[in-house]
Amino acid sequence: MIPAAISALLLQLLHVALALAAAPLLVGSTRFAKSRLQGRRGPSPIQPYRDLLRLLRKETVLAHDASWIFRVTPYLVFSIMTVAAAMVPMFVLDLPLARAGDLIAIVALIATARFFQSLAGLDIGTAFGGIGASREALIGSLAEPAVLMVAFALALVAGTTALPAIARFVLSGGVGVEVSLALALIAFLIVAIAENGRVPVDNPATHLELTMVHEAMVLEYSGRNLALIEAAQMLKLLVFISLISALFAPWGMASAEDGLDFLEVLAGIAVFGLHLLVAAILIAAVELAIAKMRVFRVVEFLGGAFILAVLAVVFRFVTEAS
Amino acid sequence: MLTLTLLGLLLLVALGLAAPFLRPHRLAPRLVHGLTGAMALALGVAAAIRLLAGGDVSELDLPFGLPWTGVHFRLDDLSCFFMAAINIASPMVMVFADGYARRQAEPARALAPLPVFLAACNLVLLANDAFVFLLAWELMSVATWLLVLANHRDAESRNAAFVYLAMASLSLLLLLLAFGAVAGGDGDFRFSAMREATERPALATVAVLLAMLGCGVKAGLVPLHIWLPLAHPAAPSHVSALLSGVMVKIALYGLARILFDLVGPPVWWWGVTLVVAGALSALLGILYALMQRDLKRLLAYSTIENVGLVVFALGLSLSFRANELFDLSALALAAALAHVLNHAFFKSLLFCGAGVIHEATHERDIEKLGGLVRRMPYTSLFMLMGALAAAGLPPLNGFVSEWLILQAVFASSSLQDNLPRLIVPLTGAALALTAALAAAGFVRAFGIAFLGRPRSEAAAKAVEPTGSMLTGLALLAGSCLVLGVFPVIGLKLAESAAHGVVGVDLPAGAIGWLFVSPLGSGGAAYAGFFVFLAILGMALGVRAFLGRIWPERRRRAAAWDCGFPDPNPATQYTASGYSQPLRRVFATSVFQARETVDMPPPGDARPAHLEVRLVDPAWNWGAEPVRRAIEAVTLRLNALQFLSIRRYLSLMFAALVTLLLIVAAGQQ
Amino acid sequence: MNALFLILGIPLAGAAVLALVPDHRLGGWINAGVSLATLVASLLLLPFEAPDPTPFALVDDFNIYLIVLTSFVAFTAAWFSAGYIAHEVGSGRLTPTYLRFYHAMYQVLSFAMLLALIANNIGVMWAAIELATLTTVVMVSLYRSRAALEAAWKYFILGSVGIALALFGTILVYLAAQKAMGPGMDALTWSQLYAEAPNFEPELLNLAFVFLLIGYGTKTGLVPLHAWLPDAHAEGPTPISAVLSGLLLNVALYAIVRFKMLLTANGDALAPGPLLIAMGLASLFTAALMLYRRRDIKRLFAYSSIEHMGVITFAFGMGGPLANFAGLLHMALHSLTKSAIFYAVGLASQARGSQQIDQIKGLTASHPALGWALVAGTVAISGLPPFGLFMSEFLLITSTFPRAPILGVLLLLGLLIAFGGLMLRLHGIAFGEADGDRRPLTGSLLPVYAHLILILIAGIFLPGPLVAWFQSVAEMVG
Amino acid sequence: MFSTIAYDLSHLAGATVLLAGFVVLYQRRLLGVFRAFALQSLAVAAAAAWQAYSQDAPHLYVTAAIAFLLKGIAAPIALNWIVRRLDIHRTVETAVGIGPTMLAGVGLVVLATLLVLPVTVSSAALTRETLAIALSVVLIGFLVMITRRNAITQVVGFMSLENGLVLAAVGVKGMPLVVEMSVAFSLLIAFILFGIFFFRIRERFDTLDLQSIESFRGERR
Repeated sequence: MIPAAISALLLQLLHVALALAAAPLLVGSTRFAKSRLQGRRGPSPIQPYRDLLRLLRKETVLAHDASWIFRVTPYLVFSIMTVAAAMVPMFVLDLPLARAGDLIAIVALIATARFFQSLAGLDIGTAFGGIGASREALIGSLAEPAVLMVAFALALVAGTTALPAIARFVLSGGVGVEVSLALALIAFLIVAIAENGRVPVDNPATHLELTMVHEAMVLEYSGRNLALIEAAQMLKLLVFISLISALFAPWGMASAEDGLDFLEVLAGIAVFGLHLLVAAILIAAVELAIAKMRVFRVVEFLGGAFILAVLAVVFRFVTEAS
Repeated sequence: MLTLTLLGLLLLVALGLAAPFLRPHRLAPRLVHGLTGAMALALGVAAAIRLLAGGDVSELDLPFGLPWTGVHFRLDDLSCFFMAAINIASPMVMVFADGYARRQAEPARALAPLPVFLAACNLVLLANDAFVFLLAWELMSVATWLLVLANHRDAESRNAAFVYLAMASLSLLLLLLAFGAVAGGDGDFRFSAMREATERPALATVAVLLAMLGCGVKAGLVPLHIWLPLAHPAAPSHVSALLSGVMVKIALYGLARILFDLVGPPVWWWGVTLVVAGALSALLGILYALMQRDLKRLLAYSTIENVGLVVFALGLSLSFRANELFDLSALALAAALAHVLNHAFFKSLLFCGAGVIHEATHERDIEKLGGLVRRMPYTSLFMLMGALAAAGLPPLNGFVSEWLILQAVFASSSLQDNLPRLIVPLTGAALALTAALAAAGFVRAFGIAFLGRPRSEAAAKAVEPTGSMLTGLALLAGSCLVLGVFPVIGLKLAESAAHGVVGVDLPAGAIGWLFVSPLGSGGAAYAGFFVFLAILGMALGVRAFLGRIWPERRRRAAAWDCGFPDPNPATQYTASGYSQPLRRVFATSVFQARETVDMPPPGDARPAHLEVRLVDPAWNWGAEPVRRAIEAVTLRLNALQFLSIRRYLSLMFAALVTLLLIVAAGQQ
Repeated sequence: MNALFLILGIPLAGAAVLALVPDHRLGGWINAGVSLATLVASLLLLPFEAPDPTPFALVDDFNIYLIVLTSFVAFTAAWFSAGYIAHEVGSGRLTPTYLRFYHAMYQVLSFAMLLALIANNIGVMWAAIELATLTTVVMVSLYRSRAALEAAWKYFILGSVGIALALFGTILVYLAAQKAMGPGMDALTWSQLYAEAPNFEPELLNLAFVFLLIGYGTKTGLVPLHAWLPDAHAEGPTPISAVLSGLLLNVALYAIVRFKMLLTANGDALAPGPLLIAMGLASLFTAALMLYRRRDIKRLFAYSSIEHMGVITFAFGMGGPLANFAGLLHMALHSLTKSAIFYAVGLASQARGSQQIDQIKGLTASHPALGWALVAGTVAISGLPPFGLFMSEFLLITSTFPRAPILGVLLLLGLLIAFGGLMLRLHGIAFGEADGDRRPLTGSLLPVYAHLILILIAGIFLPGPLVAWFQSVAEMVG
Repeated sequence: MFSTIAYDLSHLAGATVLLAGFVVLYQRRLLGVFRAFALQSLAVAAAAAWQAYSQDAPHLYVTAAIAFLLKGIAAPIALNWIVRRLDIHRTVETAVGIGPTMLAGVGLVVLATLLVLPVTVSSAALTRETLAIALSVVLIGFLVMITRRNAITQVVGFMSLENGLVLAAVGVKGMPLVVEMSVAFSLLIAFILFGIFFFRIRERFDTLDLQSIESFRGERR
């Protein structure tokens, strides 16, 4: 039998590798599902891999004014996202890095990534980068409190913000059906949409710069830098979906406490894949159903999320008080 | 230890008194800054060691001051912690000052008060009776006042200094009342007596409120903060650094000392008041910072934000204490103290950086900067770290303490009183909003000031500073990183101080070299070192890996900008443009932000013009009316100066008759 | 006892001599010398075991420190004036003849003040204070400018009325005492009065106190009786302004407090506290608000004197060991500080050729030593540490608030307003660009520094005997 | 034994003083004012003399003499002379109408009596009434000072105030230093008259005040 430490390390590596591998597939399958729902054939789910590879091989064109910050950002953002992904349980509960930070830390890491991307957007000194950065700031600053309130609600339920612990708690069925959890879930979904720049907040496929948020920030990127940024973006989507699954539907996750059962891990991976598939289809469906909204509508949208999260907390207090 | 410390402070004062006479000498600034820094370092390190070694409380009474009580000094864990917190950052600022101060117009004016200021701040920490405490407290204000007056020739800083001094003495008088109320009529001003007092005087409640106000003024709590955004920009940058890094901390110490130590067991509303006030300050502070164009003023408002965070945590700790949840109280207190420490470092860094920029460009308006990252790479790197820390992002130190504070918030569900139980989470949400806005704000500050293309001649010609200025920045930035990657360093100090106050330890292994898990293992944890390592390793690894397979081909070209690149730097996004959405969402109601757009009709050559007007409510509804009232009253009263003798006689007569009537009434 | 004769004799002799000395420089130095001799004589009192009071002189814990203080400040003022006045002649504002007169009068003034302090007889005290008033009136009119004459005249008229009322009060005291003590000198003698006070006629005592308060209050410059004070300070020669603020006000206040002691000693009389508190607060607030619109630097500090007299009166009105202690301490320190400030102000107005604040602007830039001395003085006078007045204000506020919260808050408010006004003007005086003419410093700064050092020491450490005196007096004042 | 007569006589003198005070208050012409004042001073002198006799305190005769010579005779003459020299016009300028002033005077007398009432009689014979009268005279003198615009009239007011003082002083049994005080006061009054003449204050203290001086103050807003 393999000693625990080594196995944990291996597991972590596997986890990261899987995350990296799954992220483009997730996006690809989302697009695929979307086009199918629209009645088009659409690109195959593995199209994103091809894009990334092509971008990686291309030469990178830097603006004259691009500074070291502009060049460092893609690597930073990508690695930050990877680390974040590595901290979220996907198919196994306890990973070494899962203890390196709780929900808040992950949110903060994502914020750091946003920080650098906004800087990169401002770096060249073009108007569009600025637009993107400032809108991103708006969305981020509205999304974060909502996430925090969600975290709060979860902390109230599970008594901690450590992901594995919350997942365990939910698994143990200690919750049953909770009003507050439901509210929190909705809030979190909204935030996830906003954070990943999906419709209706932002349109990843748009080509009209004035409506861009995220795309406007990375407008100046090309070649491998762009590839890294794109990859980071895909990872971000993955992270959020896996967060949702870990926090609200952590079923079938393998627990590494009592040694490692290979089958359990496999099962976990399978379940996780299933989750991703469902998520992809749902996102596609939502994006078809709704139209993109004006930037200042986003405020109300995210404000709604925040209110829901607050309600979740308050309800929790009520249920406790009774 | 205590005696030595006092001697050290005496030395500092002597240095300050000697400074004017050294002034003619070329090396005087270096000497003064060097000695001050060395002394501060010694004090700070000694305090830290004593704190970690867990030395016991030492007291000292001397036959000075109030004749019948004398003066009392005391060195306990709390004062030790603050001594470490304020004294370890300041030597680095001194290093910076060595290069920076000599470029000022009149360096000598800041030279003499500087050591005295530091001495006074430390003396506040040592005070063990109301007299010494307030004496040191006000001495600190006087020194600060002189420091702010360092460039007294421009009216703005004179005004700032005046407002500062007025507010400072307001805080002094409030504290006088507070201590008077605690000490009671017979006037036993010894802290020990206040501690041991079993039955509280009737006015004790008022005293608490007065103390909150008094310290709040000095700490810059909204709405008592009006002096802060005036004084910080007006002062030379190393002074601003000290103001934010040291003086404000002393005010927080005063708050902690009085509320946790002197006025007996807390009542539930104390904590709630502080929590609300703190959250309010944090939110409004950062919102206002987000709207500023003056870099140092922006930083000043961010100081208000951080003070708000600390006060919030203190209030949380008090609420826990009121519910006898001592371990949680210790956690919150530790979080607050940790943030005090971290803020001292990153805010000093930022202010010093602002000083560097001002030296290089003579600009404080970020709209006129830009492109500095290419002119001054090192400065921009350090400032970037400072910005990350101030934005509370991992892996820097700002994040750790804010994270701890949030952990304390999450634990608030175990409070018994219902009001705090509902208020704390809501204010916690405000805190989250604050954190997000802080990130946005510092993206804006750094991005507009350092990135893009230079927006003015001065910015285009800026040059990297050399020598001690850069060294100072490097030291500060380095410590920000270290404290972020190995939070244990700061947290151990904070923990033992909290233990000294609350009397409980954090759960075993809560603070390890690698993991910080304040609620015990299994609870939420954060491992700054791992995160940092992972990110760095990943980034480098990816870079190396990609470079290995597909060697990078890079080409410089004009910016793409959707095919319409415009060389004119004026087309860049501006700071006000950046914050416009946030302004529309948040600031319209709070600051009555008004935008007036002047768009010339087609064919008209004159440029379009956008003007944004903001008001600080505290100023408009607090200070301004007072000023007007005084103006009006004095105008009326001044007539007294110009009456005729007969009228003056009539006044006398009226006084006489009134008194006679009073007596007559009294006798009937 | 012979120490007392020296204290009173030396100034008189000095006055006679000075009236004969033609050369004004020499006169100035003789003047300083005589004052120094007086100071030494008064120091002879210090190894002090209370001599039993004679019908003529009384020395107790209360006035001994005032005597020493008075002779000290009189000395430093004379020292300062020696340099200052000479320059006034140089600049042609004064003629040597006037100066001879001035020096003689100076000694008469210090004699009068010391007599008022030492006298054991309320009649003699009254006469001494009248003498002091008349001399200062003459001094104020020294420059013979219309402003000076007008100030002197105002001072004279208000002062005379005050004197008259004070005399009436004195008569009433005698009347009140007479019931218990029968006719004769005893009923005017402090030491006897205290012994017999409980048996006095309370109603007459009340009546007397009102007149005394108004009468001597006019000298103290309590609002609304203060009108003469600012102009007298502003238009007279600076050394006299220093003596006025530093000493004469104290002497008048001393008289009031003495009479208050009588009332406290007599149980049935009306409590004088409220009256004092009311007048104190009135003075504090009015003066504080008047500070804001001053343009003349000497008038500015004159108003600050009124403010401080108000604070001290308030303190004695509050009563109780702490407040009285604070009041006594404040009396001493205020006279030291304010006289130092006036020396500095005099030098400043000579160095910048004007008394107008906007002409003096930027003093620390043009004359650092002088400018910073003035700043230090103002910082001290506004009760900031490390100077002594911080201690007295600390004691006053902390002891007032628990006993009478409303009064405490009022006091705080007044102090805050005053602080703001003074500091606002100080910024105008000491800082900013120093345009306007700058001439070399005329007089010596040593007196200023001497005073500053004294109050600095007082802020950190009070000598034991002083404390003992204050405490016992605080007991007596009640 | 003749305490009643003593009482009546001193009372009579006191009443005259008070009455004269009212006349001063009432007079519209300067010369009339002077005369009234002279009368008051003479009454004071009489009172002093009588006290000197009844208390057989000879030094009071000096007081009486001073009152008689200086204030009864010298001062009015001096005043007349000044009025002529500075040709001050002869009618009294009142700041407040005569009627209200009289009312105020009466009010002051009431106040004075009210104040002195509770004083126990036993203290010393005849003091209470004298005291009441003296107090009213003082207050009325003060009232004259503040309701008249002429410098001259104000001086007269001051002097009659001082008459009240003397009245009180002599009224009290065995009051020492009375002489010295009256001397000191004559000094004061001499000063004032001298000052009036020296400064050529024709009409009112006010002229010396605002209108012509403010330019020197540098304090005008």
